[in-house]
Amino acid sequence: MPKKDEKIEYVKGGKRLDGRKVDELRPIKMEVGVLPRADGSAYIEWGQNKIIAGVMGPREALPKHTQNPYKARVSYTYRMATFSVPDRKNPRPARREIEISKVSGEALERAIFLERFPNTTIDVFVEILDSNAGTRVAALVAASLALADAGLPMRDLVSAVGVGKAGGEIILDLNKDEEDAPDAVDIPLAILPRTEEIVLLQMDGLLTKAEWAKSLKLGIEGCKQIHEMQRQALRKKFAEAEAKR
Amino acid sequence: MPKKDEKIEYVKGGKRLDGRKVDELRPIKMEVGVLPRADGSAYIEWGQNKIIAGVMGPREALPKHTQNPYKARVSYTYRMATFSVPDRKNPRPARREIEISKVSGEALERAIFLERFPNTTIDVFVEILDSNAGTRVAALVAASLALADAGLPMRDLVSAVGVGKAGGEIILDLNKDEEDAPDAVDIPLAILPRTEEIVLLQMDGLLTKAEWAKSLKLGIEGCKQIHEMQRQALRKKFAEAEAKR
Amino acid sequence: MPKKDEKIEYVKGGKRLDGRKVDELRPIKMEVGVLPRADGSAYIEWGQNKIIAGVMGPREALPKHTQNPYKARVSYTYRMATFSVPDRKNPRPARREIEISKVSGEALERAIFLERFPNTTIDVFVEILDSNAGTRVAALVAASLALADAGLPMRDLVSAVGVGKAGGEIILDLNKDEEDAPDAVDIPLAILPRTEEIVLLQMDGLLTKAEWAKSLKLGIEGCKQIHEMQRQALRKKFAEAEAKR
Amino acid sequence: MEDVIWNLKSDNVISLLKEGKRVDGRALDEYRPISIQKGISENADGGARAKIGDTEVASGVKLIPGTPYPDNPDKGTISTGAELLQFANPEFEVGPPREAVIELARVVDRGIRESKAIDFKTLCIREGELVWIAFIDSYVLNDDGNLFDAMALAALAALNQTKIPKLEDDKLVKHEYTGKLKMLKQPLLFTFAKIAGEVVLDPNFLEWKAMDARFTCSTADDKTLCAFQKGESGSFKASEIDECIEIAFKKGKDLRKLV
Amino acid sequence: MEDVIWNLKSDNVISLLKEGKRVDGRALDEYRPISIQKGISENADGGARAKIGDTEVASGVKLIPGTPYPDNPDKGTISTGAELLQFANPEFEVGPPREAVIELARVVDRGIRESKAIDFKTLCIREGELVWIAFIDSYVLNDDGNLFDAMALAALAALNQTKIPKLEDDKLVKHEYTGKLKMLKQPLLFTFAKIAGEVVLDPNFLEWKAMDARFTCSTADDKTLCAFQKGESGSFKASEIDECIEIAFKKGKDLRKLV
Amino acid sequence: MEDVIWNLKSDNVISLLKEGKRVDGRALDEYRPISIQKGISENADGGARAKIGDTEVASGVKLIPGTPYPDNPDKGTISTGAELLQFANPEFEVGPPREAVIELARVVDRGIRESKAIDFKTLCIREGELVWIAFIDSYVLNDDGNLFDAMALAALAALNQTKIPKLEDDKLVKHEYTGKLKMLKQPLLFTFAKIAGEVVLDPNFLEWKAMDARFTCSTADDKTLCAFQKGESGSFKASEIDECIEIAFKKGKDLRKLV
Repeated sequence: MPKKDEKIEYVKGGKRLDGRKVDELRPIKMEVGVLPRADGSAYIEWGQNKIIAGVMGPREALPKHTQNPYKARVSYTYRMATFSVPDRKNPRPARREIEISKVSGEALERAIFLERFPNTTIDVFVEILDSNAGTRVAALVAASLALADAGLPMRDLVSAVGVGKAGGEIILDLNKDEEDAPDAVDIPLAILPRTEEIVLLQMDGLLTKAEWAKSLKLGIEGCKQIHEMQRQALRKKFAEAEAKR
Repeated sequence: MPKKDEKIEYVKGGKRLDGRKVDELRPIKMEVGVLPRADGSAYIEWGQNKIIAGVMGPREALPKHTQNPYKARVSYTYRMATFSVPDRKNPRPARREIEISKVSGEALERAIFLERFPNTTIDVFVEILDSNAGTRVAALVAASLALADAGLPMRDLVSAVGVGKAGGEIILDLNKDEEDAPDAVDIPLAILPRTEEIVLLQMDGLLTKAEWAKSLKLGIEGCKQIHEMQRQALRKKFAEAEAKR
Repeated sequence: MPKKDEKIEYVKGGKRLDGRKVDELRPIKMEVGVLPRADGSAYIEWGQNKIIAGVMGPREALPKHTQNPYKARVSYTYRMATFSVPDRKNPRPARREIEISKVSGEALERAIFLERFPNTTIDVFVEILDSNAGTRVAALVAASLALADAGLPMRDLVSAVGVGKAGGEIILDLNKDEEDAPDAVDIPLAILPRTEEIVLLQMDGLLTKAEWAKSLKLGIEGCKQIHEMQRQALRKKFAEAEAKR
Repeated sequence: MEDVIWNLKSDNVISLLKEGKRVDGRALDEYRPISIQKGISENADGGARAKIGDTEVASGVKLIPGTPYPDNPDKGTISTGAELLQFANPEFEVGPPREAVIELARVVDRGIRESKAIDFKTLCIREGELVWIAFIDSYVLNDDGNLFDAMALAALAALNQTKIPKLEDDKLVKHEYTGKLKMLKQPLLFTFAKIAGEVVLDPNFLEWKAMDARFTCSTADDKTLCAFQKGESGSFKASEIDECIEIAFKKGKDLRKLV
Repeated sequence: MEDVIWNLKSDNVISLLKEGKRVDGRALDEYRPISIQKGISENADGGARAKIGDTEVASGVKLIPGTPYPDNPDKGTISTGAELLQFANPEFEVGPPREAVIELARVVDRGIRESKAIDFKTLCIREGELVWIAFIDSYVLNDDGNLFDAMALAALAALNQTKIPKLEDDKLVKHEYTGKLKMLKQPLLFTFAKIAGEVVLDPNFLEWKAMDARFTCSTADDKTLCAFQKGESGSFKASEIDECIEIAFKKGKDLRKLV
Repeated sequence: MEDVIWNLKSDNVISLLKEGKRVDGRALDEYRPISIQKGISENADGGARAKIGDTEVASGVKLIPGTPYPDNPDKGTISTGAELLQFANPEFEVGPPREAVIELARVVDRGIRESKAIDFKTLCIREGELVWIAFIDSYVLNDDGNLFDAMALAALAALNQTKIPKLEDDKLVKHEYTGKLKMLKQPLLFTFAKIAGEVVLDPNFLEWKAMDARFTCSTADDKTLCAFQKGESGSFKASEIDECIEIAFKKGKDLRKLV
């Protein structure tokens, strides 16, 4: 890990510290249908990140007063295993995890035809087993696959990626070293790829309007790459299921 | 702040350390109707104390098993802002706040015609923004105004004051320096002024029967001064409301 | 207390450190019917251990969703007073207390004709006032008496004892010094004496199969001694009750 | 349903009181029988069980070394806990109301603290660094009304026989003691219930359920008051408070002989 | 029942917006009246109340000495708390949803932290040993929508008048100060609601209930963005986000004069 | 309703067992297929996933420097946590029963601790001052019955590949290690269910729901017992316990080859 005050060139000769190009994703592996007891599930490895997602529902929302007679609600829980970070994480949910759970669940709601399942809850749970920057977007990608695996009718998949700035450069899919840059800006972004609607957007750090414009463009392209991988993972799953018949 | 062991004359030539007479209140300002969304509200400045009170209800008591078919229940919550005390207050409710909430709510119950609102709850909430001795009685005075502002039918207002001993003298409305006297006794007192019924009474410190008799007399006189100020504050509010019609 | 690393002979000339024989219980006193407001109760002194047990129920299980339409459930709570141990115990229930409560409640369930009381709960609560090894079995013995005192129809009493190893010897009813032996093994055991069914069995420490066989035999004999004392305590209570008529 | 039964029982308490009688036949200013049992736990530094009628409380004291408050570097302190065990009052199926137990603990605490029964300076081990904290924890075993006075009695009896543990290198040496905790006063609580206009001492459970208002008066000795607590939704007249104080002083003489 | 009423009210918000009008007559990019009151607590090191229309928040700052994080031995830090008082929104009978309050506090925190408005190195007392932690605690007094911007305003106003307490032997000397907290930037939040396809600035309570999606944009000064937060189950087009950013910069110039 | 379905399923489990058959065709003393995957997290000091049939648990170990207990100044220690993730058993809509998870963690803990698999003295960094605490945290990913044995397997596999982090000035140097954690024993759990009088090894989910009593036996090696735990409301005969112990020793030989 570079010291925060050191002068580092985060992009040199078109290459980043880990050898990637500015618009290049880390290696990604997706697998659909990994948990027998959940209604839908997926596993993702994205760089060092390792995440498992499960979906239960739609099922009756309880207690009763949480039921919405017009549509299903999505309850999203993002949790980090104690051993998934360099320092041991306290097992109690941190405020960071609670906020991420809230905005991620809201992002998924746009993708699902919730009005078809009044008074129900769709429970999405993601557990981070290993982490190195960008877990919330990777978790959202896995969760979206798990929803599709559960057979829920969806407007579109949710595709997500991190984008931002390090050492003055706008780059795709920052890793931990890049996130630790003194001028680092991190922008988690999630869209519905078909319409390019933005369903999750956060940002941390100092950014000009021009830098934002560049980041958004790069982010949307990244989401589309992710979307293609998601489709392949689902095709693979359904092909296997078909073969088993 | 005087050292606890120092010899201090708390009353000298008829004057207290802050210049008040033994039976003199600190400067007090009351305002009724300060919170648009509450059913009733009031703000009080009493010396350095700054307190805001809001009332919600009567409304259905929930969960159901807390309902009393014979009368409304009063739920009183006394809370201190973290920045309202010299040392930062832990945001979690302290045992002191819970006890004060209990006895203050019970004091208010006597003043309200609760039997007219079976199965309901009347929620009273007071937040201390700044403090310097005597917050529980100041809060009760503000809460009583907020109840009247909410239009609840009342037997009487609740008027309250602190009284007690410092440096051997029985004095009205102790401030923090006086409460820190080595022999200090603090007696929060609340009455219904019309009947002089005692609805709140606590005491801390060593006191003889004669001292208690003197304290009670002084306290009841203090409550009556407070009562007059409460009536003025309410008149002002209703005059303004009338003018707006 | 002997140092853990010291070489100690835990049994010497057939006698243990406190003078007992290997198969000898500490002094035990049982009293039935000690709490006027509980439905059944008992007090036990077992060596230094002092424990009070109370039973409430069968009564409607609440909240409703905890009701079992086929039988009563037993809710067992084992708690230690803060002053019952050498270091002050934190008043919050420890994980140890929660586990003991679970297995002890399960042990009692076998003894009661639960199917006669559908949808109800039988609440058993034991408080440890003083302790010195073997509190969970002593508590279970007291709880069993309290159940009988409450007049619950029972298959049998639950009788319990600790057995185990110290200094290479298999001994009955270990005290704290013996439990602190470097090679100590502690085996809490509870049976229904009539059928010798095992309803509680735990073990901690290294033990061979032969040692286990010896321990079990000694333990069952111990339980039967306890059972006789339980019967006497109940007879005494019922004789007194009869006399009062 | 249960409410209905309690209302009937309360009606009975009230109609008897109108004739000057209590449900259990006591005079209005009479305590139920009181007994105290000492030495309830060898692991406690002091302990006792107190009974007032069928109301029973067990109290234990543990002295633990700790750091003093910055503004009182030469003083130890006390910490007073209360718990109502589930079997003490089967009415509370999901536990007693938390605020009531907190009030109970705090009133007992103030009785001890404000009476200056313990000179907190004698609990100082090393100024600014190490002091004794006396944890006084009380468990209600059976609740037949008036937990306040019973808990104060049990706590005082426990304190009266509390020993000060031995320290070696600032760590407790188990089961060794250097002396006794010195008690300068014998503070007690006296609790009164106002029921349909009548004021009675030491309300039992039926009276407790029927009362409109409660007043507790703590005395440090035979002529000094040290704490008051008025509770519940009724009110007291000034003259009633004065009568309660008189009775508290009178009864205090008898009770102090017991602890 | 209540749902039905809210649906009717939301229908009204929407049908007016379709005609380009807001329920309270404002332009789509117009704030409600804003006012700030300073000095709300002498016990706070800094404090203020901010109102946006009827939405009102009180914020106070306390500087407390603490140990630095091992990886930032020469830096102090901030801790941002938020609470929605019960009377602020009587709808929440059993308290507001915890996640919503956590999100609120964290978005306000990021606005301050990420703007680098405070140079955390100036909060260092002794490297590796003692630093200032600025506790910024905000209480919502009245919730008429858009708590985000009102809390950011109150917090910034409180920080702008925060004094640094005096220390003696690493302990706080009460009511004495050595200087003022230095603010390098004036970070603010600007929150937009998307309702039936229209985007409005500073949604009031009716608009808040009717909105499909929410976007908050924090600016550090007149040309630098420092935090975004999109919320709720609706979505934004990229062009809508850009318009929000434009408006945020424009409005920032006026608001910064107030605090 | 759900109860009814489970009762029907349990009836099926029982009627098959009466004919000596299990619902999934296994012999009474047969394990489901077992597999172990190592290296599940680079941020963990050791980690593994274990599957028994469809039951799957992920365990990770973190070594953290801490202060030793006063009565064991030269010994480190372990802390064992367990969590049942929501998707592992959708039956538990509002989370699994807390006591069951605590029992699970404590039985796994005792298996490791009481077997003396780890010499806690080797976890001492500086006597009386600094020792290693090994946090072993396990997450149930899928619950198809018999979490005890699966969690013990995952935890042991994780410990077997745990590395000891490097310290500099008593602080962890990230991602650098000085050696491996030394395991002296290979403790495992063997869990049996008693169903309608029959005892089966490694109950699957259907059997778990149908069982009257449970017995878990932990062996430290091929001839030493190190922990027992009897659970649920049924009972065991002494002879049944002895048979379980025999089977545990027999199966242990195979399982120890896997981890």
